[in-house]
Amino acid sequence: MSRTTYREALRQGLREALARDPRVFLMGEDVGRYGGTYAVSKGLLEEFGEQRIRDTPLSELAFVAAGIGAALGGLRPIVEVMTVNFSLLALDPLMNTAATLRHMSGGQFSVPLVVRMATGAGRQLAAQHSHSLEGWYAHIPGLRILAPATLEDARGMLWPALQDPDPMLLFEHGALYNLEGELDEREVVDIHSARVRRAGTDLTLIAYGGTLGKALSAAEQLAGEGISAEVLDLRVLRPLDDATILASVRRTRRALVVDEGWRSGSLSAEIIARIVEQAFYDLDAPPARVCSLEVPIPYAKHLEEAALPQVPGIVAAAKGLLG
Amino acid sequence: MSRTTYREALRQGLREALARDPRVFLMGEDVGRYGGTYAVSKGLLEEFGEQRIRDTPLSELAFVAAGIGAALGGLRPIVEVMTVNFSLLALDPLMNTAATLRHMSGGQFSVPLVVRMATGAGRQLAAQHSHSLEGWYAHIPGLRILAPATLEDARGMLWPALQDPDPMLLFEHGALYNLEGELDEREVVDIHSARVRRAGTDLTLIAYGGTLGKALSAAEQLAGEGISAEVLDLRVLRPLDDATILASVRRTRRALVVDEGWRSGSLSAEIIARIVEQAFYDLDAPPARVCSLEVPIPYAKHLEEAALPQVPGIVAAAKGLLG
Amino acid sequence: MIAPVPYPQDFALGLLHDMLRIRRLEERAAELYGEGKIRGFLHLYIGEEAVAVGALHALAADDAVVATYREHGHALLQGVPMNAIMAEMYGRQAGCSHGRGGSMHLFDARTRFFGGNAIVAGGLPLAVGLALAERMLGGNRLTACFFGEGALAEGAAAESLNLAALWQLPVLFCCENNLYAMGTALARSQAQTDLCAKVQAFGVPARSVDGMDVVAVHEATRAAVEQVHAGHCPCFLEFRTYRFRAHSMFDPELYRDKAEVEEWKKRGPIHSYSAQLKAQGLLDEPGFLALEAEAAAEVEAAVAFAEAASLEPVETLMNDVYTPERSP
Amino acid sequence: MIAPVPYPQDFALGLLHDMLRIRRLEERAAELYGEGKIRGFLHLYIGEEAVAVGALHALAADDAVVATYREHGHALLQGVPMNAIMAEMYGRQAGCSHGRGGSMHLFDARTRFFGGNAIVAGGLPLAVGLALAERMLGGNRLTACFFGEGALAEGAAAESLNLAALWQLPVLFCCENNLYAMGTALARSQAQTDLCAKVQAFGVPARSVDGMDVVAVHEATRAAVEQVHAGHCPCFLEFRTYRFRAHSMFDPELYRDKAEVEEWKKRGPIHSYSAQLKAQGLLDEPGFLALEAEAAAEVEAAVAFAEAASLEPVETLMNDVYTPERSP
Ligand SMILES: Cc1ncc(C[n+]2csc(CCOP(=O)(O)OP(=O)(O)O)c2C)c(N)n1
Ligand SMILES: Cc1ncc(C[n+]2csc(CCOP(=O)(O)OP(=O)(O)O)c2C)c(N)n1
Ligand SMILES: [Mg+2]
Ligand SMILES: [Mg+2]
Repeated sequence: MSRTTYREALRQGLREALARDPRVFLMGEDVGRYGGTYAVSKGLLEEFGEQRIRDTPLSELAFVAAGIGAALGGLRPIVEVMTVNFSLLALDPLMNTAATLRHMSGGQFSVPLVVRMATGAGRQLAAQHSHSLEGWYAHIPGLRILAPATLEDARGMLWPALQDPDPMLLFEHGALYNLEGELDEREVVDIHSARVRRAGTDLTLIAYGGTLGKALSAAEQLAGEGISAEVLDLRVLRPLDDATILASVRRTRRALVVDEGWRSGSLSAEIIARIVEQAFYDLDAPPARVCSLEVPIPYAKHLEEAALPQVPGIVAAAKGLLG
Repeated sequence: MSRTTYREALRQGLREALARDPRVFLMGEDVGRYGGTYAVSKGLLEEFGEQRIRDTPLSELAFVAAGIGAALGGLRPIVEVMTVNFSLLALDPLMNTAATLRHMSGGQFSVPLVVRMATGAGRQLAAQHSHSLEGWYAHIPGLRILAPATLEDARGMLWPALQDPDPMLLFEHGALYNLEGELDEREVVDIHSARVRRAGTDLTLIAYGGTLGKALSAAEQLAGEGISAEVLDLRVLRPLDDATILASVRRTRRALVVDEGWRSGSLSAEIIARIVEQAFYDLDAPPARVCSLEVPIPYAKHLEEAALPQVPGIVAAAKGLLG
Repeated sequence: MIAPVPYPQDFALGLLHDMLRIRRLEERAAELYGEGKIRGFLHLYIGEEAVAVGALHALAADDAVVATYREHGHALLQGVPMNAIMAEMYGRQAGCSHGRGGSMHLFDARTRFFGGNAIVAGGLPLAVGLALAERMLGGNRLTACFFGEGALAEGAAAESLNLAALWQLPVLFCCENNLYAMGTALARSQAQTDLCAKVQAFGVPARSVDGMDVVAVHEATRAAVEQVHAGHCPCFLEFRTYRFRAHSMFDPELYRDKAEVEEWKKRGPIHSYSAQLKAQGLLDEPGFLALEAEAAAEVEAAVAFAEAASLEPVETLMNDVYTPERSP
Repeated sequence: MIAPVPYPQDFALGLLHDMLRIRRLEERAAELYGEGKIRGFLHLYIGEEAVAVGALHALAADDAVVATYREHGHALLQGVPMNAIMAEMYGRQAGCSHGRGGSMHLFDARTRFFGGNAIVAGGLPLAVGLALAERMLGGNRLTACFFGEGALAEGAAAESLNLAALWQLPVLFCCENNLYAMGTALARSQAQTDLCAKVQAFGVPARSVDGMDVVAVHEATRAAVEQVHAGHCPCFLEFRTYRFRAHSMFDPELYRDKAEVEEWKKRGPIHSYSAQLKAQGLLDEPGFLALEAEAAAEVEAAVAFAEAASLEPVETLMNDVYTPERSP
């Protein structure tokens, strides 16, 4: 165990991957000389040199697509798209090439690419810098989507992601970079399963990434009121770990999804649909969700807070499910 | 009533709008000299001239964003993105500007823009030309999403869309262009409501765009087996017309969504979630869905057919709901 | 050696005063950021004031302006009241975007200030569209679009330059080449560092200007405006400038030498222009201090205004995602 | 007047034969499309054969190739068996993409043929990445990327040219300028119609070549390949060519004159090259007919192969969305 932050855990994961496999390199805007917009890659340029810590021009489409090409050419690229907001510029190569190439080539070409990006709101960055689109990306077959919410996952998801032959999007929640805690170095991190982060019996709170902490706080508060909430961390948004989700919901018979995505068409809808499809008759109440309001995230603090899932809202929704 | 095709009905809608409002113009790749990739705009260049039927370079991002600018500047642009597959190149201006501008400017700027695009599979165009992303776009607050499935809507949705001050995406299903039938010129077309296209009592088939015809065929077949299926045409994918959807489902107590989007995270999930949230205790069975398989759409005919929702699958799922 | 300032005293001092207004506004904003009154991202224009001031004084009042996240100066010069700008950074209802936009998203319909865009290069195609509308509607107003040199690596910029040239649209592309895009120096991001050469190859007339010299900026922009009007074409100006501060409030500035910054500061636009005015006898020290005091007073009034301004009620949060229907 | 073909007879006839193979393959494909055996989009290269043939014969066997949806010729010349190409267009399991790709998505890992890309300009940044990998892994193979002149209006192209020049990557950009992007003539889509001038401004050496002359194409490509290797830089070639057929099988060709097409057909690459060979005594009519017959026979064999080939079982549909896990 060692005291560290989410940011440092991410950096540790990067450093380990770069040290372990010479085919691994990191490229993106300002990953090198600037030290990473969120300081995740700080120091890596000095340690690994400019071939492997590669600053790119402002050209999201081209450097993401070049990452695909580099993966085809035998490297193991980690492409940093500064934030998910700018990844919209690279959606064509992500969906039309990375996600399709293996299938449309009849299985000839895999794309072992990892794309990292910051996601989420909560820092008053306003409408163009606050999207939570990881659940939306989870719609795309051919991609795998990861959302580390803990220090262990921040450090440990990268290496298995690089071992996987298929394209992987790794979403780091911007509000978590300063999260501090004890990192358990022995924890074995997989990139397939959801995890129960707190056991409970009365309902299941399903969260991931930026909402896990809020769900855990809500569970704590509910416990104070005699309600035992289980908290599930999805970790992997595509493919979803149905088995773990359903096992929990079948046990608690009630589910509340906490999702920072805009409500309509968010991942929460998919999870509710799956629960209903597979466990309708085990439910004591309709599954519910707490999501972001359907509004471009505003700058003003009080408005931003009102737009995002918050602990009181989760607590209230949980009680609503039970009462 | 007059005999026509979906393509011609679309063209009629365009012609009427261009004739009625001098601020309206059409721009996009090959809308002019070529006559439109799918011949929708054929003849309009000759009729309205090259200022108003404007061929663009291959620059999806810029001409969609220029459409936004032109709307701000006082015009009523209709931008044709040849197919939804290429609209991925324009996602940044669509989500980061068109959808956000009004809210983030504190209500100062509306974006009266209509973006038309062909969507869907079924013509052996393979992985990069077969996306059905209209349901995915419906996640984005600030946009309105239309999916005409009938001749009346093909002709009639454009004008109210142009009257609306907010950005509107209009998805034309590629497999419908040759659809032939009688166009009822008196039908009043709104862009707010879902419509019951066939009344029924045993279950509700919820469809839109390219899946409406399949749902109607399935209903026909089910009728032959003594099952009365109501068929709902969503028409507007954002905002969804909850009232009409729920009224039907509350009546039939069973719902099956037929959605050409990839299953996970498709619009079908959102509809199921809403039904469950609002009518859980009125249901006699868990809502179900028939979607596209989660695979990049393959070229070979038998594989493509297997990947898409088809009538037998709808019929079987409907019976599953009842049995 | 230095050519004399070719303007009447009023106008000449007005340029200085406007540079001071931007400078003071932003220095105060930086302080307020430290105090937690302003949040989110805050990008300062300090060092680059001659560009916005010289350029915007060459535009007509009803020309449209499209800017970036580093746009306090452009908003101010386009006529957005300082009170509304400060209130916006405070997230207040009286802000020019009702507190919904913040520093990166200043908007003002009245003065045709179209933002405030936090997507690098996002403004260029928007400006093309505004100019297209103007052309098609038979108007004569141009659209000025400001962006950094880093933006020229984006595909959006290339597509926009081509469209503007192809359709011969009245766009004035104003590139603020401050040598860095965050921490990435121009030579590390673009193989072609001669930006005018790059842009000319798209068919857009281009000229490079000393962006630290407000007179040079103003003269070049006036000429470019004329060219846009007379030639019915777009025009591109590269303003060579430098930002004295960090990219944003989070930037540790690891990527450049303090010495380089100091070297550029010697050429500070306010400093050198006021020296020029003094040498010419158009300004004396008391006059300078009076202008400074006036700017400072305006800023303090704006702070007071923002402090007193109320918050947008939370109930209005969902307003304006869509345009409210007009009552019939 | 015409310079003599500077090659030994074998090689000289090989070029002709390869052009004939592409021509026959595609003429037959068009027929099969009419019969409904081939479906989806089918883009013919007829008229442009000198480009793929001349260029690909200048590459090393292990150089990588990235192409477009108009790529039958490139696939064939890179060494993809005609049988596998035809079977792919038939949607059969024996197709080079197991019938999943069709005409627009020919792929072949063995010959480093990276497709077959139906997104205009989508291949350019992919090629940049392949070249980056090659450079970083210390290899010496180059990546040739084919695309049309229309693609140069895409932001993706601009970004890719810049990246390749900035990082000095071994990419050979091969622009097939056939004057039209679907129905849009170059001058209606790009303000700068001198493509080499545009590209050079990005810092990429560029040269324009008569794409109807297989010898000119071959020589220019050889020189460019040398430049890429020696100069450790990308290179751009503009091949001026023309497509004799419609853009795709749906194109009514409203946008160009029949007369223009006829004019270009007079310069047909097979026609003029075989005349040249005959004038030089390297070919006689029986020899020409024999080559034609050989190509026709290869095509007929491919058709027979495709007709006999089986369909991919529907049960495998979901395979290869993800890579199957290796058994340990
Ligand atoms: C599309 C996009 N990519 C990345 C960013 C993050 N970012 C904000 S400003 C900036 C640097 C832009 O540099 P430049 O265009 O030179 O303008 P400057 O900030 O120097 O004025 C970057 C990378 C962004 N906002 N948008
Ligand atoms: C991004 C994108 N936009 C539009 C299309 C539709 N489209 C296919 S080919 C083509 C024309 C391309 O012209 P050019 O690059 O000159 O190549 P050519 O077909 O002439 O060989 C268009 C517009 C597409 N496939 N991809
Ligand atoms: Mg800069
Ligand atoms: Mg072409």
